[in-house]
Amino acid sequence: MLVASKGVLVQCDPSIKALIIQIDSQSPGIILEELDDTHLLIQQDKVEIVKNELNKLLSKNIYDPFEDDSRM
Amino acid sequence: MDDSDEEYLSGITPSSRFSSIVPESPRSKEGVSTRTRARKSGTTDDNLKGNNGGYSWEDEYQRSWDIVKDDDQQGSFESMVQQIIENRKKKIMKNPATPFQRGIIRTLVIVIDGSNSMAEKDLRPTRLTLSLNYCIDFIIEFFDQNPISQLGIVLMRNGVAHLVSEVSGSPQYHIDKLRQLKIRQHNKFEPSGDASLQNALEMARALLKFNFGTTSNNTKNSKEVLMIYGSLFTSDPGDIHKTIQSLVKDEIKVSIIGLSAQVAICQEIVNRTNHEPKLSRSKHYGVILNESHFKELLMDFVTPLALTEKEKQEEASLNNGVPIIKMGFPSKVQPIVTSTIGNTDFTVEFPQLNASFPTQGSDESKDVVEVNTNTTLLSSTTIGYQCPQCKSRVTNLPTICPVCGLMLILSTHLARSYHHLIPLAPYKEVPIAESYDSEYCYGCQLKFPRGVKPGTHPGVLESMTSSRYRCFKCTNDFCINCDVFVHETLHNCPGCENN
Amino acid sequence: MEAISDRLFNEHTTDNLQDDPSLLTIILDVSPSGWFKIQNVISIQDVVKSLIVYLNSHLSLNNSNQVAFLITSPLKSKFLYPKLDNSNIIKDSVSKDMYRQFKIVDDIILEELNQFLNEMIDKIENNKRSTLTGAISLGLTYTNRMLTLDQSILTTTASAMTTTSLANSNQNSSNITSSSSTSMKSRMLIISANDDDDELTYIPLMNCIFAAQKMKVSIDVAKLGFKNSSYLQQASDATNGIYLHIENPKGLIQVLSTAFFIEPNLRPFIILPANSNVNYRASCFITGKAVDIGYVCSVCLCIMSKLPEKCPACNSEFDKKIIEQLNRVPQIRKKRKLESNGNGNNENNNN
Amino acid sequence: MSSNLFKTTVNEYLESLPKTVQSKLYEAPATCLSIYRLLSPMAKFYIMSMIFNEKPVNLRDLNKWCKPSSRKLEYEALKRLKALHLVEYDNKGSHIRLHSNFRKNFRDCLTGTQKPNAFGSISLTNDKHKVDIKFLDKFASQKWENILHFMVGTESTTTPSKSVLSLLQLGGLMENKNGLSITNSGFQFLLQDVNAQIWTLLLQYLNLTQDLNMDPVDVLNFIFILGSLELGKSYSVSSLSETQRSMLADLRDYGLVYQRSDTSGRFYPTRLATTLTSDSAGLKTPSMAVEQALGEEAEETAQERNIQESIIIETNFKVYAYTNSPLEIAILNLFVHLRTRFANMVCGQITRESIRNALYNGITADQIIKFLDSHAHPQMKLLAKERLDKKIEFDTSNNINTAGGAPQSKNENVISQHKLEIIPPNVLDQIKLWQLELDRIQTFEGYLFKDLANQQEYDILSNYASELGVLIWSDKVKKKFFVTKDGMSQVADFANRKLKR
Repeated sequence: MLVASKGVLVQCDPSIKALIIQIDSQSPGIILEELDDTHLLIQQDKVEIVKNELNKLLSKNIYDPFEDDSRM
Repeated sequence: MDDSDEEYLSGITPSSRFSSIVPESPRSKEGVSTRTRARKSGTTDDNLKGNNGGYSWEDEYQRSWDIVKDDDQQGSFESMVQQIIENRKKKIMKNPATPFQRGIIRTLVIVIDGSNSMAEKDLRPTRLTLSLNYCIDFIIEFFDQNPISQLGIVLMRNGVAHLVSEVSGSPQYHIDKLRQLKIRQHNKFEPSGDASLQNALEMARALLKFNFGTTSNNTKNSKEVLMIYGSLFTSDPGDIHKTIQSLVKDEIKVSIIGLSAQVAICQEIVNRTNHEPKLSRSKHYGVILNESHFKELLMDFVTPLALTEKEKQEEASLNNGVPIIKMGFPSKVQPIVTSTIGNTDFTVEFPQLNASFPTQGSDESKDVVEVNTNTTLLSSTTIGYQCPQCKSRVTNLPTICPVCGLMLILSTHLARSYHHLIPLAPYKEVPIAESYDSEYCYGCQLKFPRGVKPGTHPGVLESMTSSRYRCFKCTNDFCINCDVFVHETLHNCPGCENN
Repeated sequence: MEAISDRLFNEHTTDNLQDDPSLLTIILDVSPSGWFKIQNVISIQDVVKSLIVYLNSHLSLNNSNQVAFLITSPLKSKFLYPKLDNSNIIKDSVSKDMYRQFKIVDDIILEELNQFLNEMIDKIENNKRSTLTGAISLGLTYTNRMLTLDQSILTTTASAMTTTSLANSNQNSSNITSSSSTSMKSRMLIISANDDDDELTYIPLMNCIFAAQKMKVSIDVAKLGFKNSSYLQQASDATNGIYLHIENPKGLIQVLSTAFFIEPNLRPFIILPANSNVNYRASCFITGKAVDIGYVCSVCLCIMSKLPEKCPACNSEFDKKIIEQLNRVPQIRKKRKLESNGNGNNENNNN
Repeated sequence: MSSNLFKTTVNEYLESLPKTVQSKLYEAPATCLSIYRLLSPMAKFYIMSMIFNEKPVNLRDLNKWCKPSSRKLEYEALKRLKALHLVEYDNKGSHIRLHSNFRKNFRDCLTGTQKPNAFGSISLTNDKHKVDIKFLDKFASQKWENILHFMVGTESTTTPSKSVLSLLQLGGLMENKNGLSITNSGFQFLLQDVNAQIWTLLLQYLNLTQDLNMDPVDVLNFIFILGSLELGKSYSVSSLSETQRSMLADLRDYGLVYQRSDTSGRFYPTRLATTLTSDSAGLKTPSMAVEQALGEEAEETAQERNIQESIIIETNFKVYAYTNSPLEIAILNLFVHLRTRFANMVCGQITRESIRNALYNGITADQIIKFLDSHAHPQMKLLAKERLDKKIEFDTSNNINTAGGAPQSKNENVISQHKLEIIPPNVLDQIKLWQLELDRIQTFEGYLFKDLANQQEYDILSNYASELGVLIWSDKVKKKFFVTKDGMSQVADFANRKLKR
């Protein structure tokens, strides 16, 4: 029987997908379905949470070459 | 290789690598006698000399933008640029106005070097990639100018010759093959091994003999080989001079573009097959200076070769005249009919015969380039053409009707070369004057600049050129842009057409 | 390796269609003979009325849309719009009742057309060939200027700076489009009632077709009158244009505003009215008649309907053997009959 | 890009109007013309094909025009037309026809048979105090800039009129804490091009008119008429309605029209007004070509433009701006990390953080790039131009055939390659990269279809969805696909119809 389930499709590269899975493992109930390497289906109301978490994770390892420079 | 640099251009001097395979013959003895440097610079290398009397490579390198001297920058810089642009456009147009007699049905085999030397990166990204790219451009251009000619491609690799594409008249087929080759140039068909001139030429000869022409024993059409050669030597299984002999016998003309340095055997092949004096530097053999020169040399082969004097005489003496071909001009039919019955659209597809890419019996050489069997050509938008003689349908033109053997061609194909037949006379620049008769360009209605008194406004564009170019047949004035457009693209004078 | 020099971002990644301005060139063939034949059906006046509305609708599509209007007759071809010296007309055409952009164009065209027709009545001679190719050539040179040259000026010379800033001499956040990639598109519409195909000059027409092909200008053809014109059919077919033979031109405006209203940027998305059967006939160099099986000189590729001794274009003599071969009439029927009887004739045929 | 932006906002506004208001709008030919111009090419084509057709058109006939691959365009065009109530469906939904008012008026507009003065009436008498285009341009820019300067709080700007102030507040561009101050969306506003800015304000103005008991139809009509007027001509006030007359004063405050005094019987539209409905101002419009033919005076105006083009960007992301205008500095501060300030210049650095901040504030990379492009120092432009000239020169000498014989596909490339690159390409790319970095994930709301019975079912449904352009993701093997929220109902309907059989 045909089923249409509501959700938000997330398109991202595999590395980001791995991060989202990590986020999901810490606070479960975000991911509804893993579709393929670059697509995920997630809960509609969790999108913002994912984005925020992702930003936190990503900015942990950013090197800013101008940082030292600007202190002069 | 142990010769000094200056010597590499001398026509016949055998390089040490070649001496092993060039047998002693009267010719090469002559070559020895020309070895003295004094003699050489007196004869062959005169045209290499630059303005200062020295060799051109001793001159300071002139960049195109260095020519602009911005001594007084305000305003005149722009007019200078303008003038340079105009000059360039004038240079572009060098269409000969006298009708040439050309052997227009050409059969050409392109031989591409795929040996080790083609992996060199002196041409970006590599010699082979660039050659393939240029070849694709060349093929488009070639069929544009030579609509009913045919072409085949051979690759020299690992000492043998591979067939890339059969001799055929469909540009798309060749381009597809070259693209496939390009895609696989890093895994399966990376440049490797040595090049063999003999093998390649023999294969080209076989292709030309087998595929030649549509009417039998017709000797007046041109058979050509165009070779892009990056190596400096050849490793052949037999005597290459025998191959040259048979090429001459079969009246196959070979042209070579060298990518690294001039090679004696190439010069010899070219001179012998084109019936040129033994020591002369022929225009059929060019060694590239840079990428743009490469392209220039390649594109020179697009225009049909003019018949040599000797051939013209032969023709006159033989008195059997030129062949004439019977051709059909098919009408286009749309085999798809969409009809609406009730609520659903039906698409009716009529069965059709696909007579494209005739391979003329020979197998596709699958080891070199794989054939894409999944022909997307046959999508629902396929159009067909109907042979006017037997009403059978084909999908690709030009081709030979598979049923009645009539050569089928679109009239637009033939007409592509008509501007060679009736070249348009060049326009002449109107001399600078104080006032002119014409105020607007006849073609594009552009307003011409007004005339100025000579000498009164130095540095202004108006005092350098009148910007008017006149057709002497209809005495209408055109602007430079229309002049270029009319001669390069349109090949019609709008003024003359209106009378 | 090759991709290394490519820019990371391309401006036009979106595949949705753009609303680029376009140039419409209309060529109206007023050759008297053709219009005379269909005088009971429609007159030039009626067609021009429709065309004017058609022009207006083209102008209404986009503020920057352009039109050009050419007229062709056996006498000569001429630009009606743009008119070279139009200052006096513009100054006094202050109109109360019409959008001014339309008004200017319409007024100029009507005035010039009347003038031209009057001129033509005086000077018309018989036996002159159509100058349609001249009109197409003119249209193409004009198109060339609008399409490529104005654009290249925009990028190469300093005038680019001034012309673009003209548009928005507003200072602060000015330069709405200084180097924007808006580009003109162009198409051409030929309206002809001329039934006689052979009046067209073949080679120049072919040259025009190729030029249009290269410039990606579609040539649309609205053919009035009684017969299809195979050359004009070829022209539109080769340039991805639309060819319609309008036998009943009463509702011309409806046809113009649907089938001939497909802008160049819409063409990839719309099913064009089909040219189901195009006759790619060529013109014989000797007789000027259209042929579908002909003989072609292998030196210069000129097409002939009969077999002469010498090529009419390049003057080279033909191979007599081949001429002989071609002149022979196939006798296949006979051969089959004879096969049962004997094989005397059979040998002959096989030679 | 920007033109599309204002088109969509205007379109959205028009769509949101109630049907009665819309049909009243269609009574003015000028409005019909302007609305028509704002539509997508496909929609324009459909309208044109119906305008001279007396009978309703079968929807199926319209469908036939469209290639199956471009169903999406058709779907969008018809959706828009429906939202604007430009087309009406009959009861069965199988036939379609144009809104009768629109059809009549637009047709009149094309054939030139509409009632007089639909496009404003030029005053025929000579003006004693005639003003030229130069003056109008100056007037318009002075007025408009005053507003912008006020927004960033430049000293010594005269406070704009009350109506402007309330408009700015209403639009959320400025807020009244203690004294007016600019908001984030205000900064965004500053980065837009003039046309978009004016439309933003005008749309706010339209909202305001409803409170002032002005007829929005009248107001909109007048705005659209302004867009079709001609620069440098004077128009008489007498033909305007009461509402429109009262608008004149406001429009004067924005610099859209010039009127010598409140009681003057004539007004001049400025360039701000006449370009309202045109998008590609870069190309010569017919009327501009006419101007050029009439005299080269326009060129002088171009010369006179003052030097607010003052920004230099180096390849190492350093920015120098020769300006002391608070407006520019404030804008720069949005996305540049400013370091030092001198009497006549500021310098700063573009950093990841500074760009990210701007992006967080809703400014897009394109806006930043556009701003830098248009404010680049003349020296930078000169350099860019020279580089381009050299490149073209080189390319042409490279390939002699570009003038004519080149194959078609290549011509396009050549044109697109030759573009003026004012900002160093590495900076440009980096800014775009930084924007991309922010959206490493793309999200789409919608529905996942799964557990389809068989391959055929999957094929039918997913093909239908992709034709509509609502299919985002599909997997043939797993037999699942994802459609957008908008397309859900359509696909579900289709599924019900197809699968019930």
